[in-house]
Amino acid sequence: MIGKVLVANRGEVALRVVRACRELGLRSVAVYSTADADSLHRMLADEAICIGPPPASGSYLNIPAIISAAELTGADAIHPGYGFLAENARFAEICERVGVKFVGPSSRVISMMGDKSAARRAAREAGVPVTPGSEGVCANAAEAKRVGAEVGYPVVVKASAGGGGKGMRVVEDESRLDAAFTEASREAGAAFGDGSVYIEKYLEDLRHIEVQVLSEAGGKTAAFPERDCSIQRRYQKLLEESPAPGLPEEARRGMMDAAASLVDALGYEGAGTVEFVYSGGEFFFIEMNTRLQVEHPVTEMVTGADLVAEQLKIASGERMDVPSSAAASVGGHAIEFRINAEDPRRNFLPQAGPVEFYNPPGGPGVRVDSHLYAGYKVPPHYDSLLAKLIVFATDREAAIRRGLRALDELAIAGVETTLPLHLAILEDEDFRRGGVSTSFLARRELRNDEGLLRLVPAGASPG
Amino acid sequence: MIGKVLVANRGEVALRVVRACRELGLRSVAVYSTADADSLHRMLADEAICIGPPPASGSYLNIPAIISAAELTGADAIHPGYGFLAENARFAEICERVGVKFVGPSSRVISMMGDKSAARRAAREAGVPVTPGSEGVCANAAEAKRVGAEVGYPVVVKASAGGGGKGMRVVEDESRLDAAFTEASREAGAAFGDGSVYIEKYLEDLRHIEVQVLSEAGGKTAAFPERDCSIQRRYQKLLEESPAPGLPEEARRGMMDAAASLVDALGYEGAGTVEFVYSGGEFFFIEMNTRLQVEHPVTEMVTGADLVAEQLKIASGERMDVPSSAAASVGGHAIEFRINAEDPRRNFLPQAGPVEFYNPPGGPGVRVDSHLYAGYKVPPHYDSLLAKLIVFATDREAAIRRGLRALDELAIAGVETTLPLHLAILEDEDFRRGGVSTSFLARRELRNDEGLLRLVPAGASPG
Amino acid sequence: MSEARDDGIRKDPVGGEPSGRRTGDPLPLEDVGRLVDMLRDSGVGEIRVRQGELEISVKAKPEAPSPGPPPVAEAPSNEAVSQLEPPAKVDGLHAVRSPLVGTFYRAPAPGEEPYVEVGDVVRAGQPLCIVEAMKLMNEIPSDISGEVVEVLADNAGGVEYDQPLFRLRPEA
Amino acid sequence: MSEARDDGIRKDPVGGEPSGRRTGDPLPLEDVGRLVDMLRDSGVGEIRVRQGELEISVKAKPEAPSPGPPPVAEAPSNEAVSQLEPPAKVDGLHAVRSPLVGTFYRAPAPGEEPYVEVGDVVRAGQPLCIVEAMKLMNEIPSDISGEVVEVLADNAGGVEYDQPLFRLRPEA
Repeated sequence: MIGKVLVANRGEVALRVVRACRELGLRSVAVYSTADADSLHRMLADEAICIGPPPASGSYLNIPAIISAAELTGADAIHPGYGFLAENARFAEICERVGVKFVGPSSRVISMMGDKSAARRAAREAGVPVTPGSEGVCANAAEAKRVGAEVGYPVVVKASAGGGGKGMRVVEDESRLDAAFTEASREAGAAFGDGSVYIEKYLEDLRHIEVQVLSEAGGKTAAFPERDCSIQRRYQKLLEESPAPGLPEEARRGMMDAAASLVDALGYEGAGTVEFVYSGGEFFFIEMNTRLQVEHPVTEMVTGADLVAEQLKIASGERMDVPSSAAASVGGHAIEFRINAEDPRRNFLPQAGPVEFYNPPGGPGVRVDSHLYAGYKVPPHYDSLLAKLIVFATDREAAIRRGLRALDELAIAGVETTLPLHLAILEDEDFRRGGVSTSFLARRELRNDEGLLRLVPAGASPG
Repeated sequence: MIGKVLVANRGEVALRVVRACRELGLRSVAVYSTADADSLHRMLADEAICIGPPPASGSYLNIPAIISAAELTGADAIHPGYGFLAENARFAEICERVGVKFVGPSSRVISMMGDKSAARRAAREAGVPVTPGSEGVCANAAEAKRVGAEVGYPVVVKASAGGGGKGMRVVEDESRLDAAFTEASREAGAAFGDGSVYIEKYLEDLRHIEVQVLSEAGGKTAAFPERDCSIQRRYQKLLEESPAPGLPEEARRGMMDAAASLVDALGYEGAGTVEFVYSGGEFFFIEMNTRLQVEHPVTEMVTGADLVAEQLKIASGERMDVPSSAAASVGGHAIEFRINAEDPRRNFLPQAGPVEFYNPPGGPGVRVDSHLYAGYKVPPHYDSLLAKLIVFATDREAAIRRGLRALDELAIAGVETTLPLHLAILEDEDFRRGGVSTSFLARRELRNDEGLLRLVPAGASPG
Repeated sequence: MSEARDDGIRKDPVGGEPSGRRTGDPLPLEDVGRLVDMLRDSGVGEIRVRQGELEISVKAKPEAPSPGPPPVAEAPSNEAVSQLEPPAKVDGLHAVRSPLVGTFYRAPAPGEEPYVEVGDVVRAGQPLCIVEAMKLMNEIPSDISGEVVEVLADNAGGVEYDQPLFRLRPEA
Repeated sequence: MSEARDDGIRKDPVGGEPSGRRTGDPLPLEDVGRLVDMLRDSGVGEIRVRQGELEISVKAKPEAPSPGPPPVAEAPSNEAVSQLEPPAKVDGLHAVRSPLVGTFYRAPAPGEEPYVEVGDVVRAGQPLCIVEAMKLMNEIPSDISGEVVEVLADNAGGVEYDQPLFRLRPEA
């Protein structure tokens, strides 16, 4: 049983956790940097404690400060949200050692899934298909070549400690493997302090499809209907939906079963996401995120589950309130739009400063998760996510229409946002047909069209 | 087929209709008074036209102005919302005559249901139980006495043209009937220009339970699971929920079937609500509202239906998208809180003026229908409804906890609202047990308790 | 819309019988009462109804000129029917605004001369135009005396409530 | 919390072995490196670690006094752990603020004398108190020279980052 939860995060996800705590009757403690003194998560939590200066290294990534805040306030659990310390095995381990419940899996599991080659091995051992490639880390370019010859080109060299595209190289043929191996390894070493790389077959025209799981660690496991997160810009997800348009039922069941098998094999506790690539009717494991994800509301909208409440129940040693294995969809369709403080007209330049006017959309089938309010100042120190708009309707076409309506209502003045990009995506014919690949945005350019943005094929002549 | 809809209303309901139009691909026309020049319904509609000065008589009740606006903008349908002209048979008739589709039933049905004694007769003829009482209007006190003797005292004298408690008198025994009859008749004559009254048995400890219907006028009819609207202050609903706590399944089916029978018998078109009193396991028809209701989102949340979209589809001659007879509940519980610009600490004094800060709640299971924004000026001319907060969760207890959470997040600075009253209601033990009668609020007093409001038994000594 | 002047709708607001009245008929006092109500509720200056030999005209009491135009809010960025509203006073000019929503006519009837032209000097209370709403021809009087400088609305076009119709240079 | 000074956690942030070090062991340069990082990231003035015979102390470079306190936002109406923050300067007084969240101790160790008392005159850089976080004792130096006028935090109580701990009258 836990009674008081420290939320080791900021922004909309901190609010999300504070809301779940309040609804479960748990007390919540917000931590905040001096840049976030006026933030809603501070104002809406039961208690709040300032933990450091604006740079995240001194506040939201400052483990001693967060542990101290938990001790001072008597919090018996810490919810890490996403980002910051959410997948930091050392933080989870320290929580374990000071006797504060870390809301998430064990440090051992976080550590294993954080090592991408170890995660591939674990998936393979659990009978989950993984992209053809090396068994684990490739010791040298010669070993990489052997694997390349085996799986066929193109291949991709990836950092084992990696993520976000760093330490990653696509290799078209063997002649370029030596150089790519060296570069990727050096980049990985610089970025993650670990130069280990591994090789995978490079799949083209793939879709990013992921399965949300919840597990009681040895008890019940639930895998939820999938989310399609193929709309990405530079490996950053922008728009997510559930269910994945046009996905055959067999593939859906396959991914849900695979995710559940992996989770059971790991002795996983809490919420997590098993990510797959889906290409040509086949799916392959790519990695597992051992935390809540930004796009979790999409799953909540189509299944009625409250994933954060379930995380807290599991952490508290209670039984979760979702049907064992595969929660049933309520038969609708949900889409999430990430409204980031980035200017899509100026190469996604990050924005900061006061939000002079804010009108979140309302009405049926609309959910807004945001820490914005009129007068809020967007600090320049953190992630650019300002708001998540999630729409739900009976089918995908209705959800798109509702999305257009809600995006049209949403007004944020003072900073530029990705809102017009979402409108452009919803107007795109390929998107409306559904089932586009992760190269959707890369293959298009943004064109200004009388104040609105339009997507046009990359390299097209000005319209 | 309709293509452009004039919304003959303001505030949150005008927004509701504008949203539905946009999602259906219909163009919308807002009409507004000069007091509403800065209103969201004006800003979010496709077109907007100023129809008159602030007093409703010159603008939102100004039939020539609204019809002219429809003609000028080429609107081929008018949605009346609720209030104002929504149950004005003459307005519906004028729409019929100028060839603009009135979104609602025929003027004949509006007229019949507007005459309470005629409505009772229609219900009885459709086999719907009505409260024991006179067959129709009572010609004189002698006839009233005959009915009183038949059904037993107490009885209530009601205005046939009435509503909102005007021209209504509860009579404890026959000796007081003469005076009450005369007073009620005079009051009704003054208020409605029609002194006709009728007699009903007065039921105590009753609950107000109503059934939402949708009908294609001769085609399919759907009756939805009931709403419990027993939390009222002076006959004004304040909080509504669905399903009704503790209602036996038999009573639910009975009311739904009765509502469907009446609607079929009337040849009803569009959305409407059949209102019942429920007392001692029995239910009786009281009246029918021939329009959309303020509390319609409660039904939308538990069934997934979009009632306004269905209204527009029916008006357009399309088939509605809900299962015939009794749409199934998705098995959750929804509660609506009406946030009115009234000060519960000063006898519900109406409030007007600028809203300096506004923070609508967000997160899972929360819907807000409101025309508020930070900086909006609440005009003194109209209804006090500022926002409807609707929460949805898997069961009533979870919905109440979510309601407490969301009400706590909702911030409106500048005008006092009924928000603290809702918090007090949710903390009330009887309310939490569920199934309270319409006298719930009348039997309680509001007590200030360190800035918060509490409900205490009426006449209790100061705590 | 003006070609449909004698359809069924026209009589509804005035409640009269459809066909020709004669001199000996009782006076339609109920109709007059309704017109009086409508005039009061709508804030217009005058309502005139002609039907066969019947003609009813109801005019508002001349009021003291209002101290200023009602406040005009910033126009939001939607496609309103009306043009952007110019400020009420520019260079000392005065705007005469429409007291109702309807169709703007510069002349009493098709083919007739406009009530006023640019350059005309008008007296307060003198009719400037008609705004038709639901087949009722509402004569709009000038609320000041002065010279007509500009006609702001298009003949036979729609006008909103409170929309400026004319610009006048007030009498010195 | 201070009684748990030698549990397992204490060594984690410095990465040392659990048991007694001796003079002949190689210098724990990695630990020192981590403390340097910690000092820099946390903004504290000094970190001292004692473990058996090992003692590491890391101090920040003396800085020019900061031009002013960081802006303090209006306190929202929630139950914060801290007291309402008094303005940084009242009557020309200067507030020394906590550079980290932790537990405030006025003395170097239980039973010892407080670092300073009201009325003491201190030099810039002189330790005023300890703020303990995760079993690390962080000495907080005064950032100005002056007289201690008030102690604002309770001994052995929690303090937030940036919370005022002392009020000093700056040296003239």
